[in-house]
Amino acid sequence: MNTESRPREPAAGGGARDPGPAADGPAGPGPSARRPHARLRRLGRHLLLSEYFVLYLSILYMLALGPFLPQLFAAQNLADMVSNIWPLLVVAIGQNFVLITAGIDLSQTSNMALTSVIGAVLIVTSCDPVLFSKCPLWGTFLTEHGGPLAGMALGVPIAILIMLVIGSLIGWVNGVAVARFKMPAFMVTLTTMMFFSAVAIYLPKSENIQNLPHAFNVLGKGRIGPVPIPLLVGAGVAVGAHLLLSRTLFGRRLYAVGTNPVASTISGIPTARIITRAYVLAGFCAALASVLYSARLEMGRPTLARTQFIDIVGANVIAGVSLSGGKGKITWTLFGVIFFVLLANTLNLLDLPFYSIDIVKGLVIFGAAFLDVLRTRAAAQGH
Amino acid sequence: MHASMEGRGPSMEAPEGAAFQFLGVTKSFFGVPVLREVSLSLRPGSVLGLVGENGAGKSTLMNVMGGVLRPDGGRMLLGGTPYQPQEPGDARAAGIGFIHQELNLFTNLSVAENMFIESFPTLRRTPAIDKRRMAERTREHLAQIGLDISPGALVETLSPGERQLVEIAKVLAMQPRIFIFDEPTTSLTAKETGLLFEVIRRLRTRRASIIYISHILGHVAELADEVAVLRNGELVATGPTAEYPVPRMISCMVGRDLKSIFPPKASAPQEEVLLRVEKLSQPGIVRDVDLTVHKGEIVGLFGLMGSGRTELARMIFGVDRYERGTVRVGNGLLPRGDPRAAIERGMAFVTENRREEGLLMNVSIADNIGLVALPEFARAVTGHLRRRRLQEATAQKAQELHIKATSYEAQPAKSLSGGNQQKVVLAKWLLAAPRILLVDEPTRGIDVGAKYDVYTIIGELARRGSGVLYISSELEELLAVADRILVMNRGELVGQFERSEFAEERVMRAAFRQGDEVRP
Amino acid sequence: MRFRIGLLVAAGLLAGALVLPRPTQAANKKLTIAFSFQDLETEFWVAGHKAIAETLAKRGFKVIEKNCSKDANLQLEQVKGLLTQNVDGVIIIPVDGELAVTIGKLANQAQIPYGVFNRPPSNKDAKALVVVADNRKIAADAVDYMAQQAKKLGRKVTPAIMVGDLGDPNAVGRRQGFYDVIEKYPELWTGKPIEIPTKWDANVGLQNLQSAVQANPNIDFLFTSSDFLFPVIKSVLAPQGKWEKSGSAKHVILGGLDGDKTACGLIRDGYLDSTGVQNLFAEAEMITDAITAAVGAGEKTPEKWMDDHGFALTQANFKQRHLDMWGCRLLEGK
Amino acid sequence: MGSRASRGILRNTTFVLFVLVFVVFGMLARNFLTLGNLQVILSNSSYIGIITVGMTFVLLVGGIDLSVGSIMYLSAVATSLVVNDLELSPWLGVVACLGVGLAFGALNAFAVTRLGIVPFIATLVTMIAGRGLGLLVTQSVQLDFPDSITLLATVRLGGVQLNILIYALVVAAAALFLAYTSWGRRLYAVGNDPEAARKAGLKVPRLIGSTYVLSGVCAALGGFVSIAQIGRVPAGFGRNNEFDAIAAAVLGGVSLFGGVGTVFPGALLGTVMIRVIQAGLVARNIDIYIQPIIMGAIIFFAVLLDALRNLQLKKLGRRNIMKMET
Repeated sequence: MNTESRPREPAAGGGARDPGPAADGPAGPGPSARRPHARLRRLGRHLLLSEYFVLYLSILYMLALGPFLPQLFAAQNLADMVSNIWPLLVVAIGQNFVLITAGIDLSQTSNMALTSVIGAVLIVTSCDPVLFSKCPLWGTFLTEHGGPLAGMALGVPIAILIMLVIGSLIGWVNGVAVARFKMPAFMVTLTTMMFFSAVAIYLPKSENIQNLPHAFNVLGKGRIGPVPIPLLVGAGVAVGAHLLLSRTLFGRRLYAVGTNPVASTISGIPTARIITRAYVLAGFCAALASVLYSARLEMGRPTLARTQFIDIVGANVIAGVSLSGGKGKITWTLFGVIFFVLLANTLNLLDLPFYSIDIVKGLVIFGAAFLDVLRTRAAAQGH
Repeated sequence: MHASMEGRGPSMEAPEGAAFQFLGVTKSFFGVPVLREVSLSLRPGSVLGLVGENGAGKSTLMNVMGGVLRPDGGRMLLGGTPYQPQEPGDARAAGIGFIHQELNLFTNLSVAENMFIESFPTLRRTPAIDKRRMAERTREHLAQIGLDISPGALVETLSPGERQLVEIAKVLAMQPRIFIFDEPTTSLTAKETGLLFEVIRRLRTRRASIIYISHILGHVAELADEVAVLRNGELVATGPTAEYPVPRMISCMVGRDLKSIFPPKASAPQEEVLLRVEKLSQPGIVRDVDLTVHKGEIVGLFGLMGSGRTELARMIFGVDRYERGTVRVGNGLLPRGDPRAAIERGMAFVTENRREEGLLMNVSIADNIGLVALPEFARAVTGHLRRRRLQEATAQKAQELHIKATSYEAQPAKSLSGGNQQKVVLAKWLLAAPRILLVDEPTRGIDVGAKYDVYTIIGELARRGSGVLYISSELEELLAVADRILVMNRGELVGQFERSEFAEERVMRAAFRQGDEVRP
Repeated sequence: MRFRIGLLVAAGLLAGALVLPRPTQAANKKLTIAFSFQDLETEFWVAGHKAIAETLAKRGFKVIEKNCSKDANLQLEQVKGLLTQNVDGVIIIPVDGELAVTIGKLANQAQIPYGVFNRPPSNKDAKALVVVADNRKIAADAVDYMAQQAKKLGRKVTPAIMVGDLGDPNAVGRRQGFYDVIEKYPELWTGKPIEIPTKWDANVGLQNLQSAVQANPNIDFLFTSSDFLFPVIKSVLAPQGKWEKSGSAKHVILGGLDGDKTACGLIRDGYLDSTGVQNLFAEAEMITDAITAAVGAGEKTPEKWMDDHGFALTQANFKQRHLDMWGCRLLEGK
Repeated sequence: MGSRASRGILRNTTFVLFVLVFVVFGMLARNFLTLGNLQVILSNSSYIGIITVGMTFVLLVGGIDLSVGSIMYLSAVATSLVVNDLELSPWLGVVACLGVGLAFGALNAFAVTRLGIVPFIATLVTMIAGRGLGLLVTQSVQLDFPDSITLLATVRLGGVQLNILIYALVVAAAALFLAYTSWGRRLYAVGNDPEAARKAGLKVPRLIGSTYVLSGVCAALGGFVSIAQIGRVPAGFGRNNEFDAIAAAVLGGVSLFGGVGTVFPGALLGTVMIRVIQAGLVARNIDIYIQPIIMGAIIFFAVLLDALRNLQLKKLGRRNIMKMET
């Protein structure tokens, strides 16, 4: 969806201004190079224009806060912060695929909630009749002795597999609606969001599902050797996604479709299929993130991630992923997520009255967004 | 007409009452000079044909005049008084009407609204738009250029030609004294072009001054009183049209004597049939079309704008669906509405508009060229791309077709001139080594040099044994490149001419049979 | 130029954002209690939050407050953060009972005394000081009184309930309490109760209540899952001439839960029959006492379960008990 | 001709669907197809409807405004300051309310048009920080409004509730503005192609900016209407209303890509349709766990139907490229 009113293509597009008909030489005034402190400015420009801008920004922010917040660098806190990155990263990466196609997926949150509930229902080891006897699954799927896969040898992996499949299916529904029936992505995913969130609450009649097997919970904070499992998952997804986008046929075609669907179709790209896949990936990632969140919370939650949409899209957009399609990299998403997590963490450590937290958060996001605009302009001049 | 040319020949004084004068105008981007001391003056009641290759500086000069760009040096005089536009508005106010090459119409608004978007007529003492008055005035303006469409019609429902004429009417409505026409005929039918020329002549008789820019030199010769030729930002020649027949214009433009506009014909048709279309029909668009393309043959498809030729190509290639009929490649039946099937069978389709359907404007040249053949560079299961090979292949193609760019990897397609953009589109398809090539107006709006290259590329492809269906509304180019010409009119094939029977007027007559396309 | 100005502006903004907060460590060696609560969007939570924060402050604690605005994951991350600031104690109003357990385990690991306010942990896996009110029971009490009133009418009544956000355990518990009573007196009702979703949003409540009344004009037994909806109810019933004191023929038997100011006023004036009350201030006292004691005694993982049985303030017992209701105390400024 | 007839139907699917939904629920639920109920539905559509009108303007120029919910809250806070704390007349309250809406709308406009921040982020910031600002003032204590405000909701002119009249007024004004003034038509132009608009010498930033200001004012007004109805403003007031508004507008045929859509009938129908569905579900007394599921499904199919219709229209449109139906 094009919500941009500034000249369409930022930095990477090269030249924020269209050179126009049969470009008689590039348009736009040259960079103002005739100024003092040229070297300093060049350094500034370099930092500003670099791919890693948002990362630099985060580091700067962290250093700037250091003196106020010694505990920011406490080993435990750093560990927590890092552990908070991965689930968000996974779901945000999913969103990135969709954003590249100039779409948007609001249903990721309810996707996470539903898969969380379903996964939990399958493996829960025991549940209280008082709470669950009224819920539609009682007797068939749920009993005092838990769900169908409870205590089974491969119960947990199977359950996770099912979660991922269902997540992907939800994505597929979105994808088909958008790609085949040409429905506006925003509306499609808004309605599926309402729908599946309602289903997630309906199945367990609002109850959280606790008593999940340790084999599952361990995914939330367990380690393999020194490495936390969520880190492995998150990093794995990130690397995979990065390769998928930058090194494969699908990746190239995804960008093409996001840039110009008509030209792509005529060039023999299966536009509809590519778009559908993007949504499937978004669904898959949501489900995977749901595994991580559910595990760390040690329960299936019908309201999981209810308020998270803003962070998911925000993290992407702040890092320069364009809502009008064709632009987006996994590294950007990573930096955006780091930025948001860092922001949340510092706001949490700072002893602020609750209302000023929102104000500060707003200001920081604003600052970051504005710097991004400046870099777009600078880049435009530079071209 | 007088024009001064620094350093070349005796510089003459600009005459009294020159409508407009450039005096030593210079302009450069990033230190690269685009206009070098251009001095030129325009007489009232005359048409000046401004020609030159893409990148010669025509548009820059006109943008300076139109207030879009500011000159680095030199002066401009409007009717003898200094003229320094700060923005397009100033030029408009000063009575300079600029008809841009690309359309600036709002497709979701009506014709009338587009004409008055800058200053709507309102009911007295209210902010409300006076729709009736607006409609009346619109009708008048449209009548001036003989365009008979309802002022209330949404622009998105108009044909390209009609849109172009609306754009022109819009400028006429401002009643300027000086007109700039930048490639006005690219999307006009022959009939509409005729109308436009009448309008221009009428303007001339009303003492208006016209600058007419076009790559169709025939038109310039037909219309202009004087010609001025730009090359690399310099005014290299100027004088009465009589002294500048088309060949001389060309040699001035390219700076050397081009043997001719067209390369010698290299290909010759063979027996084997590559493409066979039978009884292709889609109500309201085409009816019972039969055609074949042989190995090594270039089949010209001539027809006026709106005759259904573009639609036909789109259906053959599978972009649009059709109700009845069959398309065979070799002897395999081609499924309907599936471009990918067509491509897998070795078909390629160069569409008529590069911007919307041909290129990914913000994407690099290399990636554009790689787009179609991409699967060939991907490993089977993983889809992992062999990027080095891809890079080499695209670069090679780009060089083969002489695409002028600083970096194929970094430079986005939109930064190229029209001609080079068209070459990128061709390169994209050639990389997939097509056996059947559908080309729709491949030389529209590109300069003579680039045209020559395009003809050569297509001819070479045919010589190597591919078949080409070449759609064009420029008959002379078909006569030059085609082995056979099919004529289309109102969705039907109405004539076929072997190379032996090529003759301009016969083909034309066929094309105009039953008059031009009807408009309700 | 513009570039440079912009840079300054942006830098300024960031700086501003950073300077705004004051460093925590500046505070002296007071004992600190971290307090994470679920949200402040209803009078009830505001009062609860206020009660605890103030009592703690009164006892010379430094209080670090965190609002997680109903986000379970955020609350988890917040408490994690708080624990790393090695505070002396943690009190939370958990988003729900299950989360209370998950967080409790962390607090136990960190060897920091842990208190849970108002919502029962779903099991005893974590050692905690717990003060809870049983929404279901309290709701049942209130609705039961309404039922008694209905009996006196000697006719069947048409019951309706305004349900809260189904993602919120309070809403669910209160709904269950309502149905407990419905099932208790099957003969009393004209039919299955009319359910009116509110999502804890006054506008949604208003719209759906109007639609419900429109479809069933004869609703005469209405329970709202939270007192904050009474103005909405009034604005719907009044135009229909149904906003009448109890005793009048057109009176709609009315019940609520929370026990806020408005409810107190309405019972006093006779519009409201009963409202379920959690003894908020008592709860606040209990939890702060407990945590103070634990911190004082240097206990790391104290464990204690304290019930607030709550009660229903009704037309009948208003005189005797209204001062046990926090809303009335606020109303009378005590 | 057949195609023309079918096109006639297709062009009005939104309306057809609307009537369909209405009738179906009319048959399913008691006292649904009554004048009284119609009034209830309109009166309940009014506040979100007014906000949707503002949102429609923003969407028309290809923007988005996530901040309307927070603006509602802020302007409510301002009103309360005036009527509760300063104890001034409710009319000054209204002025303050709209003033705040205008101010924050202008803030969005500035961020989007002058600073060039993406609307999504710019309004997101206003949404987050704005809510914080409101809470800073209220300490999240809920605001109660005096009868002088709440009585406005009970006012009836010619038997019609005031808020319905206000809604009707806003819709009428906006519709006329869009259809018959230069400014209105130019908004469509900008939404269709900002670049061309700039070339045509239109003041694009001002045009775009104006829509955010309008949206802000509409949000404030809508907020006020709802305050008058409910008489009390908790800290969560207006939250998520941005999505309701966008959904209503898009359901009414307003495109998120700009340049396409109308306030009347479009946005109006969209708003009321959602309201009708919700009301119908309640009136039918469907299990509240199921209600949102059905709600989601119905809207989904409404959008699907609309999409299919567009595809169909394209086909029909293609037929007359040649203008030679025979």
